[in-house]
Amino acid sequence: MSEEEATSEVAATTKQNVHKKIVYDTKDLNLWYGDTHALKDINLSIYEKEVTAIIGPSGCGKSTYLKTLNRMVELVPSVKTSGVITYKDKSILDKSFKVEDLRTKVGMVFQKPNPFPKSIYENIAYGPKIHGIRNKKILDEIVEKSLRGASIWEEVKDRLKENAYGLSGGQQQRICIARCLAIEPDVILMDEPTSALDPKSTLRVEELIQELKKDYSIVIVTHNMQQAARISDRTAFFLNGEVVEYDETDKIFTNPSDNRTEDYISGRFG
Amino acid sequence: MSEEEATSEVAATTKQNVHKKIVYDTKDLNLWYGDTHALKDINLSIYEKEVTAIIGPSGCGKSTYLKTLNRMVELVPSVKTSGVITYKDKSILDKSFKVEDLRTKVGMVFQKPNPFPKSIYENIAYGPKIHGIRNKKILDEIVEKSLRGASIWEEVKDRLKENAYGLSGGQQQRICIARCLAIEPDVILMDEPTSALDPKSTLRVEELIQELKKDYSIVIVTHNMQQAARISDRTAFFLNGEVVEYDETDKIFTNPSDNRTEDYISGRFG
Amino acid sequence: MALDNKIDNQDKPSIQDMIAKKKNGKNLTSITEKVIPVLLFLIAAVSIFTTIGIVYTLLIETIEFFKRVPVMDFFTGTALKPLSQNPEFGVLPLINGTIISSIIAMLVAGPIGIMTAVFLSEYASERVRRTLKPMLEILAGIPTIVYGFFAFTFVTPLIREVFPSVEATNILSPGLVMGVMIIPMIASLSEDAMTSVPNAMREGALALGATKLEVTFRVVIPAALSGIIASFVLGISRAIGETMIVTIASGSSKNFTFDITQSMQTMTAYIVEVSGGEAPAGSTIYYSLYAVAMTLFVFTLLMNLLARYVSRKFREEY
Amino acid sequence: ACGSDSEGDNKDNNEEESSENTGSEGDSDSEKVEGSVVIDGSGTVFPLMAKLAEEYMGEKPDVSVEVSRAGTSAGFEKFLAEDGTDFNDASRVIKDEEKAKAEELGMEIKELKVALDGLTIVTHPDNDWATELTEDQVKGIFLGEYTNWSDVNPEWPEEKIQTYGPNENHGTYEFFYENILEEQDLVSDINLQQDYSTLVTLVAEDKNAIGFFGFGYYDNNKDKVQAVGIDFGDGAVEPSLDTIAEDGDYAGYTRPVFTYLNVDNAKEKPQVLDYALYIMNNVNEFAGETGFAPIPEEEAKTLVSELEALK
Amino acid sequence: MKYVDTNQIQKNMNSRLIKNNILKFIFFLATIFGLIVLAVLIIRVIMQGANWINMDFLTNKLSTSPDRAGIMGAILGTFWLMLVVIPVTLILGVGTAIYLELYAKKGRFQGFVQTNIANLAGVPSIVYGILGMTIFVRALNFGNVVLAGGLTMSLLVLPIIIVASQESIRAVPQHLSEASYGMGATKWQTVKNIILPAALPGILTGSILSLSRAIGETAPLVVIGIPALLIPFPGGIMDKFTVLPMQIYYWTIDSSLVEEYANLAAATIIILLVLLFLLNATAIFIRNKFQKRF
Ligand SMILES: Nc1ncnc2c1ncn2[C@@H]1O[C@H](COP(=O)(O)OP(=O)(O)OP(=O)(O)O)[C@@H](O)[C@H]1O
Ligand SMILES: Nc1ncnc2c1ncn2[C@@H]1O[C@H](COP(=O)(O)OP(=O)(O)OP(=O)(O)O)[C@@H](O)[C@H]1O
Ligand SMILES: [Mg+2]
Ligand SMILES: [Mg+2]
Ligand SMILES: O=P([O-])([O-])[O-]
Repeated sequence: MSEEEATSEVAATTKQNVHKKIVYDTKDLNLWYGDTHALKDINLSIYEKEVTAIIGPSGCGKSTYLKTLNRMVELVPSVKTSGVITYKDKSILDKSFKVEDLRTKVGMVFQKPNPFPKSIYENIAYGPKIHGIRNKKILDEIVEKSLRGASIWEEVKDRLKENAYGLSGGQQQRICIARCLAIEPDVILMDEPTSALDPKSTLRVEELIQELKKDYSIVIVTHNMQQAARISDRTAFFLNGEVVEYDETDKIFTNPSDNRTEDYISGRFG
Repeated sequence: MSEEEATSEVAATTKQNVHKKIVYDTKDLNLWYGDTHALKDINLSIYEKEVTAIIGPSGCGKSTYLKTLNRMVELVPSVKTSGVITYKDKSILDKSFKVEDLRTKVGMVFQKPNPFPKSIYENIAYGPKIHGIRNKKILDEIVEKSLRGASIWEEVKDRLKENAYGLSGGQQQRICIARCLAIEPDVILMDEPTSALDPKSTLRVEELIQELKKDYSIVIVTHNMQQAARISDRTAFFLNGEVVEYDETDKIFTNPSDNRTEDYISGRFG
Repeated sequence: MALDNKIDNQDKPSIQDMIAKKKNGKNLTSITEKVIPVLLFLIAAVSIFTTIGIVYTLLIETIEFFKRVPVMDFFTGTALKPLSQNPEFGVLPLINGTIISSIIAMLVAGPIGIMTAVFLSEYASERVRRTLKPMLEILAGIPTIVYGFFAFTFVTPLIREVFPSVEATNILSPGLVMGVMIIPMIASLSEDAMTSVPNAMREGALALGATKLEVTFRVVIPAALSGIIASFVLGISRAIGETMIVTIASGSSKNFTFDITQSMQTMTAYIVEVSGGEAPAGSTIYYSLYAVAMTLFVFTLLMNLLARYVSRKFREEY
Repeated sequence: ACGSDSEGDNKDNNEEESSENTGSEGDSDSEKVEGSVVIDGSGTVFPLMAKLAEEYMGEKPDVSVEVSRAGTSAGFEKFLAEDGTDFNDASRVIKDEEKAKAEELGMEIKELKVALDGLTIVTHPDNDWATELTEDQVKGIFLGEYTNWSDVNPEWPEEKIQTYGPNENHGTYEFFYENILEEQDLVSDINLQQDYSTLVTLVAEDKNAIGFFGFGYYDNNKDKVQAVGIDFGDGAVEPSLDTIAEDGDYAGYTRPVFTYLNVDNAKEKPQVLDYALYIMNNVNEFAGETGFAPIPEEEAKTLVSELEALK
Repeated sequence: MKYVDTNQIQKNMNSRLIKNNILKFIFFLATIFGLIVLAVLIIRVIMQGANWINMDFLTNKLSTSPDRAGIMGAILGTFWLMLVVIPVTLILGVGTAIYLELYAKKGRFQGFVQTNIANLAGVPSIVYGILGMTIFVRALNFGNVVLAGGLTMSLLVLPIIIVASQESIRAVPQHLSEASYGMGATKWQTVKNIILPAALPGILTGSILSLSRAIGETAPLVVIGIPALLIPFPGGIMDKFTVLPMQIYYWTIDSSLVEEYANLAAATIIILLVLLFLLNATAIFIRNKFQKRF
């Protein structure tokens, strides 16, 4: 069975998708780093207020795809793309599309926590401030709300003026999530957000993601199969720059259509 | 069963050791890097014209022990040792013992091929030259003999004047072995000599080691269990700076006395 | 093994035997081994001797100077008339000239240097950076005498074309040219500081919808601040010590004034003037050379130590 | 070598022969002169000395003559020292203290008068008012009695006078201070410079400038600065090669310039004496082109013969 | 409860982007400002001096008359000066670097020397001039000869050479020296046969760059005292001398005496810049050619 059939089958058979709205729609996306063909004919739809997990062995293009969704991939000078990605019906790969606009709507959390070397407060207020919100009171409220949203308010509320680098890795990662929330994005992209964290912090972040799902659409790249199974609604399996299979998480983990997916999930390679 | 018992048992039960001469005898060796206790009460005898393999998980002290045998470990300024190592009945850890003499008798091959940035010829002639051999004819002979000894003569005989860095990794490593042979040492110490090589080059080096065993005593550190099983006569298993078990290779791989050894060999940790 | 036999067959000694034989005559090697470190130690000590030499010569003669001229008169005096019948040795005109020329230089080099650093590290593509940077470094390699010539024969006349009231020798022109000379230093040190800010930091900000400008001013520059400050301090130190440009283009008037259109003398230019007149050993003016040099030395030393301190102390942990 | 016998009877035709004289000296002289001659001192005399040195070395390539210009006073300090310089150029006569210093050192020195210089008062070329000044006005200006030009003469601009001059290292300064200002202190805001060339530039660039230095520096820069005619009582006199000559009309501001010879060095080092002779034999030839008036021939001849006597 | 007003953000976005672009352009202008000045300087100097460069100018002796003056004396002076500076700085600089990197115990003394060298690198050149005048010219009584100037210059560039040599020694991979020690080589044998040859390109590059510094320096020589008129060519290290930058200096300040001197200064600047350019090109060539061979 070819992948195409598998994908179309998915679309046809899953009932609950019918009422879900599509946030991101990717059509025939190809991406090259210089001569390296990193993404090949990607077709993928991301649904609103779901957690979409992207899994696959190292180097298969997970991060690249994620970074294409907010065009951060363009920071690499040699990148070339073809195909179309629409975000809420706007084609975002067009040169004329303002990346800053896109990134205001789409937050991103990175593998290694990367707070700014500033106070916790300034970290959270950074986004609103650059977007022109100067009112101290509003900022205060945004900071509190975002920190609460990232369930770290209780831990840091008495030390908002301290440098964010004084926090533990897990706390720093939640600060980064809070920083995202502060500009109230629609989508949050997460690239292995827990891979640098210890198991306890990982659990807290996973719980948080479950919480956030109520208000945000989330795309998460993960190496950890269990994590994908635990928290995501839908899973895409990437291999060598291609989407091998994309389906509901339950389906992927219990009854994958492609045997490469099965091999990968059962740990036979990767 | 304690390790001491295990070790003494070994000495008692292995018959063919009786006629083998001991080259290196290590008694109660302890070594510290500053405050790190890297080697703990090592007791070990290396036998003549045998291949002795040292295995163990990363950081267990394999390289440290090997480098103690030719006192290269002293290049780290903070190193302190206690205990005794005798090489051919001379106590080599004494400050009064000349390391240069020791190293003239004991060659070393490193993990990463490290030829000098000179011609192939100069690489091989380096050892004899620094030891005062200047006669061009003798040097020529030594170079040929050593390159033949490292079974790389045929590949490089027409390009002796070229820089050794033009060779492939596997060739470079054999150049390094030939460089060792050029001063006809008694013992050759090898620290994961094949870990930077591709499988084919690895095979060639393994064959070479089997050849060399006829004339030299060889101590080899390796991460590759199969390799240890294939080429060594005797294997020491290190763990956390201690010798857990030391015995004939067959015995270690088929019927280890210590269950940590078994766990390690069967891949349960490390 | 074949090879072993080959040599043995021909009744040749083994290599180890040859080595052992050579070893007997190898005392030389062990002597070399002992002598070399001592020799190298002595050589390394030259840098210390140089420092001691500088401090010692300056100190001894400076003390002699202060036996003749009270310390207070020197450091608070606004009149410098070293050659006059009633000589006065106030160093303030020189310090004033030095500071003013350094300020002018830094007003040029500071902003332009840091803007250059921002452009190179944040905006320029790799290729543009690789072409522009070495070209800027040429600027740093031009001898100061050439800058002096340029200031005197080109910049000053140009300034006077626009502002005729500016004197033919003035502190403005050498200050500006000195600034140009210091640009590459500040640009390259600041750029180093900025490029060492991890990319993760930039990505974090860009992902929030920040423009490059906002990333630069709100993330990169604050994070690289210690390095940037250190580059400024080193730039000032360089300006304070610069000699030929001011000597040529600012004349030797010892005015105590803040009017940058006038001629002023810096500490360095004073040293050139006095030693160009070959002040005879033993005269007060001769000793004043050392007192001024000492002041200059202390100034720049403090600046250099400050730069090291700043870049070490305030390095952000990221 | 040629000198000692010929000097006595050659007095009349010395002038014509002087150059040949030295020329033939090089050829006929069996003992070749070589070595170095070190000259420092007056910046005023420097152009003349540099010219002489250059010409001399053209004839005697084995001798190295180096000329510096620290200024008369600074030069004397280097001259009056153990291992001091061989010559010191001076734009004023040696002072008593300096003579005493020489005696103390047991050093014999000889004064060689080389030329006449007119101390020239210069202004900016656009200065069309102060083209003539009386001695008293000059004094008043440099003593600071006048602040603005209009203080000197009400018809002149009401702008501040900017005064310039060489610094105290220079004989010119001291000549000005002693002989023209009669040892009264100069106006305190005068701009004093070490280098004459800087001084020329400064005056050339400042409309309200008035400065002083040797005639030579004016002569070379006539397009940049203008000389002020000085009224010594019989109407204004401009300095020129004629007026600054012996007994010229500019005599009030004219001064002899010298070079002082270390006689001990001259006795020890043939090249020093040889050069001294060269100077006195040829100086008048080059005086004019470097902006000096020649000294009377007799004086030169006397000095030559005195030098010959040192051989 | 939304705090973030999407419309407001939209409105701000444009002005932020415009600001970004304007400043990017300003930063670019700042970057090329230095280059423009450089271009003006070079063009200006060439226009003024190029006509004066000919064989006579290069080979003649110094003269007070502009059309006869040549700079051979200054070229030779620069040459002799380098003949002192090169061996002294190479021996002292590389020796110190070897000691600090390979022999000195990492401790107080090493740290102290290192700080000291960093500070010496920041001492103004004119202070070295005073040191040279006091010690070499006067105390040791060399006079203002090549040797005194050369030693002064050597001290001046020493810290630069030390630091450059240290860096290139540090860049020699440890595994090379380990291989040598493993053969029974002594420390000095290893240093001499393995480390120094591998570090040589870096050391050479650093040395050439600091030599060009010494060639262009003027201030210390002014303090040491170089005669304004010195015609004979220097023939040894105990001879008096002048160098290209000094000649530029004198001709520049004397340009108000004889106007053409300014042109001579410009011509000399061209020669000096060409010389420095060649040196730097050599350094870059060596760096590119021999970089990273192991
Ligand atoms: N900046 C870059 N320049 C060139 N090639 C790149 C770059 N980044 C990634 N690649 C290549 O693109 C391919 C996909 O990389 P990507 O980082 O997307 O993989 P990944 O699935 O995220 O892997 P991992 O799980 O290791 O993070 C790889 O072959 C990688 O080598
Ligand atoms: N130069 C050093 N300074 C301080 N500690 C060191 C140094 N080298 C090794 N160690 C420590 O000594 C211990 C043993 O190190 P060693 O290199 O001998 O391990 P190994 O068994 O060779 O490991 P690997 O398989 O990774 O090469 C480790 O804990 C290591 O961290
Ligand atoms: Mg990735
Ligand atoms: Mg190891
Ligand atoms: O340089 P002076 O001639 O004025 O001494």
